[in-house]
Amino acid sequence: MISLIIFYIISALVLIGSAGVIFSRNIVYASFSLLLALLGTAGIFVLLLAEFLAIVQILIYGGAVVTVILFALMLTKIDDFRSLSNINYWPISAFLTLLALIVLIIGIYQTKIDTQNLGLVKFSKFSNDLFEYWGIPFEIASLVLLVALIGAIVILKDRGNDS
Amino acid sequence: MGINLTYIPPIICGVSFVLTALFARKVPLASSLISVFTILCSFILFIFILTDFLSSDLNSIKFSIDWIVVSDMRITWGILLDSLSVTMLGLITLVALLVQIYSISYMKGDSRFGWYFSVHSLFAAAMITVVLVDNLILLYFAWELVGLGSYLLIGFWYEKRAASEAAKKAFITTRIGDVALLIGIILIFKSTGTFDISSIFHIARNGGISENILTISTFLIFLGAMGKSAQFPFHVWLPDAMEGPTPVSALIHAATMVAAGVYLVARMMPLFSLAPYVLDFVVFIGLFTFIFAGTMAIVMHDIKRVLAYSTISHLGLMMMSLGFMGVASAIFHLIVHGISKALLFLGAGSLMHEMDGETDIRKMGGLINKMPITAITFIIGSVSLAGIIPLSGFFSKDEILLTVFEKGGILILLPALAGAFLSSLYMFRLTFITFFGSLKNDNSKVGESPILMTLPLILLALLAIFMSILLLEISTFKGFIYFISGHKAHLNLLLIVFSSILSFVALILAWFIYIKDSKYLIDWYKSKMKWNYNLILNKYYIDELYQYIINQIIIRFAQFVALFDRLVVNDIGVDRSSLSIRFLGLRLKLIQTGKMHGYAISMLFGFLILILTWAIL
Amino acid sequence: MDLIKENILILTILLPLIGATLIFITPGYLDNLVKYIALIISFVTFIISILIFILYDINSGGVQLLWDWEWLSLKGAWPLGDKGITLNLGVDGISVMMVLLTGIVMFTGVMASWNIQNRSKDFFILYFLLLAGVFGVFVSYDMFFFFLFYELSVMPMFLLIGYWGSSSDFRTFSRTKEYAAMKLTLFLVAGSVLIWIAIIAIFVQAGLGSFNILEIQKVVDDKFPLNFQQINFFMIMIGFGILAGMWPFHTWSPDGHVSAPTSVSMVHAGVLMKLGAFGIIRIGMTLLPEGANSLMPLLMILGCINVIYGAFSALGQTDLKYVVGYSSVSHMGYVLMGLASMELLGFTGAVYQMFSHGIMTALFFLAVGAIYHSMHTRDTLILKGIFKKMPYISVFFVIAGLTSLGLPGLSGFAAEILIFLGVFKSYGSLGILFGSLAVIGAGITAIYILRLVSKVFFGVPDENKQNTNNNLDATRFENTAGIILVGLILFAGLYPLPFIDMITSGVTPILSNVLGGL
Amino acid sequence: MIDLIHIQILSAIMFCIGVYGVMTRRSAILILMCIELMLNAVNINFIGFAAFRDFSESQRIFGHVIVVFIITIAAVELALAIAIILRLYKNKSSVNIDEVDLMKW
Repeated sequence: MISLIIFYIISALVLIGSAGVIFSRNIVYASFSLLLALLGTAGIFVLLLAEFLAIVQILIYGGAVVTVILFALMLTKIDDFRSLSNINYWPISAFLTLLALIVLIIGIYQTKIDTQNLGLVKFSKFSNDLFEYWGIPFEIASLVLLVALIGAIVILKDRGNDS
Repeated sequence: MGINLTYIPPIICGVSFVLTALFARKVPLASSLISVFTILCSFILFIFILTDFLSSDLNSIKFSIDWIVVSDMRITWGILLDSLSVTMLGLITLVALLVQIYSISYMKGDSRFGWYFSVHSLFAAAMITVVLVDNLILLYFAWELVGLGSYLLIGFWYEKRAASEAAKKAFITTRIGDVALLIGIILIFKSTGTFDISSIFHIARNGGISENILTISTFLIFLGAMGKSAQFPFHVWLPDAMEGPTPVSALIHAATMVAAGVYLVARMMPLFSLAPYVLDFVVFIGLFTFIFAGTMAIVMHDIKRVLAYSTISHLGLMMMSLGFMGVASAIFHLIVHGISKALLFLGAGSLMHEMDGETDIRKMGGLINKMPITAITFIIGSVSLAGIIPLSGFFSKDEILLTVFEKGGILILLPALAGAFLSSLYMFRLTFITFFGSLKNDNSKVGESPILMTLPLILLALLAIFMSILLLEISTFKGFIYFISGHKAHLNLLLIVFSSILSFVALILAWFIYIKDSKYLIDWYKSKMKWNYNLILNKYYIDELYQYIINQIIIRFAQFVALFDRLVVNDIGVDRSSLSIRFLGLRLKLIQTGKMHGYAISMLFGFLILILTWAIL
Repeated sequence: MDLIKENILILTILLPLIGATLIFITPGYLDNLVKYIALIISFVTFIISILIFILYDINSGGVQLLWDWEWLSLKGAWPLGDKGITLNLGVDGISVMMVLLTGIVMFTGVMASWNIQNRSKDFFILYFLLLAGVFGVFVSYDMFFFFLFYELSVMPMFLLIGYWGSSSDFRTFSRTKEYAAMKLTLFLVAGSVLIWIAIIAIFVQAGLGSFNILEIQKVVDDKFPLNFQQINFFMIMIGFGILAGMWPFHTWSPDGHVSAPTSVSMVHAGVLMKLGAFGIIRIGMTLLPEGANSLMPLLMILGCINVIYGAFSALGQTDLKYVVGYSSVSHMGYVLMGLASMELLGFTGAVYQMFSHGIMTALFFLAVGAIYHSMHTRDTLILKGIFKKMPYISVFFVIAGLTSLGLPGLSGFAAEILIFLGVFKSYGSLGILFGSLAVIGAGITAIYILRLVSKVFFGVPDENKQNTNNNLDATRFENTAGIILVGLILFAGLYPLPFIDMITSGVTPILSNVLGGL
Repeated sequence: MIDLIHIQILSAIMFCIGVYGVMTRRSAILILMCIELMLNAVNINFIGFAAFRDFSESQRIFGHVIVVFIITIAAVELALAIAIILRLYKNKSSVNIDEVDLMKW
């Protein structure tokens, strides 16, 4: 019961954060709302007994991602943010999104699984699997990271007289 | 031993064709000798076959090699030997032999001397096969090859526009008949399941073929025969075919290929006899052609064309006889006519050979002194064809007239007699204009042809005189009519007298007009009946009509189809539809606005539609 | 010997590929070396194709010389089974004939392309790829590879026509080689889309997890309902029909012939169009017998239109290659009619016609190519008296022409007569109508061929209008090729029995399969 | 106790918010943030399923593993996207996504 209350609180935080991202008129506020939503997600992870991933979430999202986004904000002009905020055909978007939400929720209710049987995934098992069974995809993922790194550098590198 | 060697003549002629075609260019003379040698062998074999055939009771022999076998359908090469095929074999080998000997001299110095003889071999092989084969499909096989031989020989001097056009015309015209023939043959196959001639007859006699099919298929077969025998609507190719070398005309367009149509009808007579309407049609076509071609023969100035129309006319006579189921008289006339007409053509060739290829009879005259042998043999031939007693032509024509009289009555006989009168008239006209009268100055240096050419003439002339013996009963031989049809010939004295009188009237008339030069009759005819004269001189404008049909209708239609294919099927059907896709692309690409939000919205929209569709289904 | 016998079928595919590789590693400036390699490889392939003909045992029939290779067989991972995609090779009587035909056309085609100067190396690489595909189609018994090889044989065509072809200007319109190549490729790809759909449908419906035709054939009765068969046979019929030049999807073919270089025309008309009819037999009639049975009247009508329409179109053309191109359309109509007759005679005739027409049209294009090469025009209104200048080539053309008008003694007659008989026997009295139309089509063929021969080959050459400095007759190689083809035409026409036996052994089981669905 | 359906609905709402943001926001950086939101919604869903015992162990581990990969890929995507945005800003001196329509017809 307590966990449910905590869950509702955290969910509210997450949703407020998310809403902040899309409704905020100030981009800095928006990025901090994102931080809130991401940290909330980490909280949900904890509630669902996935501590390791919660830590990862905080480290990568809360730390790296938001930082990077803030850097990006700093490197670009945000004076004309007002004109960048919302566009005039938002009602269509809102309608479609609502429809999608309804569809999703109906779908969720139709495929409902009644369970409250929370359980832990053993970290040792998880790490064993990750490095044995999923070893090759894991390595590939690291390769992708490397490629992305190089790619980002290449994209941002000034190419001589190219302007 | 003769009969068992029947398959040899076509084979050796075929081999001779292959050999001579391969080496014709290098050693032309050798190729001519090979060709003559093989046809000579064939002729000698014919004599053995004939003696054997006469002395044995054998009606037909079977000898089979598979050509195509598909499960239960077999097409086999086999030989059907009866009196009809033996007779035809004799005519073909004899005329071919004489014509080839003649050609050695006639064609001397031609650049394609060797090729000429190889085609002759091909033709001989095909023609012999036509008369010997026991199977309708293979008969068609050889039948077409005969057409090919004729095509190659008519178009022998292909540099001449007229020759190549004539060859094309001959092939296409006969081909139209052949299309009908093939359909007829296959129709018979459809209802009997066999191509074997004797089995077909057996089935037909037992009522195995329905009447409609029988009528249609015999009609179609007769169309094929009409094409090859140049009967009325298909007659146009034969006069044009005179563009070929003259010995070719003697062989192909007098004695053999044009006789194939008559042979075919005679061969299929058991089927025709079950289809009375078709027989009536045969009579009608034969009679009409007999008179129709006779009128044209009277006015032509080209010696070979006169002979060509005469050939058409006589073929009509044979067809008429066949229409009355007078197979024996038709075949007898076929032989006599073949020999006489070959003689006439060779004589004409001899004239042309000495006169640098001149064929216009108005430039000839009085040649009897310059070329006595040619002239005399020619006169014998024409008198025989004109039906003067006692030459063989008289007997054969009379036999047909008798058949006509007996089966068709006086109503048919009268026009037939008119045709016979015409036939005598033009033969005498030709003879008188060419050999009598005054000698033209240009022709003063003309001399007799070489021995190789006159020898066949003499032989043929002798035959033309003495062939009538065949009709008579001599010891065990009961006469030709008996040989073919099993009942004896008989003569009707009244008819003999009457037709003889007619022939003599024609002789006298021609003598008055062309020798005595009493132009009165001709001038009267030419002035009063100018339209008629022009009509006949222009061959009743039938060539023009056909030309018009081909040029204005068939070719136009083909051009229309070609244009339709390009403009409608291709340009509209294919190119336009590809253009419309391109046009659609031009319009549809505007959806690609480059605005990310639009993409995002449409993506979500599409996602929703997919989900909803899935949910509804 | 046994080693060769076991692997002979894969050799037919590998040899052209080896040839392509060998030519690929030969320097391009050694033009003659390239051509001699091509000649030797194609000769060996020709010999192999004859060997297949000899090795096939007619008496036992069926599919022989089987060879297979598991190309992709992932146990378990494959969604519908564990057999996967295998390369199954095998021949029956029909494929033996087609392989023989391909061998002949390939060999003679190399000889006919001796005068290609421009990037001959690339030309022969593509040419061999094309033929590897064609051989592959004829010998594979696996639908996946059937389709793969089919596409392999279509694609090089685009480059061969687009690069080595020739554009032509006519009085009222023009056809560029790019247009022709594009049209050909798009048409054939459109056809292969339909084919691929049908193949996948058959694969899924059979539920064996295998593309093997022989295995699917066993479950045809259980798994394929009539409705399914009709829909898929229709797609197969149209898809392969496009390749066979079926009306109204034929326009790619004359344009393609006109633009293609000589040897490509030979292969194109001689072999490639046969792939269409072969596909209808191998996939359509074998795997969808009931569908075939019910849709055959449609094919008969289309074939009949092909015959008459093609013949009239050919009569209306003024370009030699167009005439020959439309005559191919007309003759493929006979093949379709023969197939549609559902009679042993007609079916056998159709396959024999495929063989006969392949040789004949190769000879046609050989002659036309040589004429174009020395006269620089193909306009029948200008050309005159070629016989005098190019006797050998003219003889080749005339013989091909006589074959196409169905002259007895040449291969065309033997094939056409069987088709006529089959068509006449089928469909009761309607068969008489169709058969008569077919015979009349042969008559029209005679008209256009003879008109052409008389106009173009006979007469005296017109010195003013055509380039006379260059009056080359056939080269040594063209002569050899022509003589081989003429010899085959004569042999196939005079003594068709061995070929007919071969075809009958292949055709009988397929036909009884189709008729069994009645 | 927490029910699976709670997690799912939270995830769905969060995802839809992200979608709405992507569709309405003009700034490239904000769109990027919204994409991060959507990815997180997905992560929550995965972890949610992995947290309940009704599924086999390997399936649950798979849920965790996939989240690890998603986070990795999110990082990759972010790095590249930020690089592209900065390059865009250098060229156009704006991060307005509407001004970037070079890929239209």
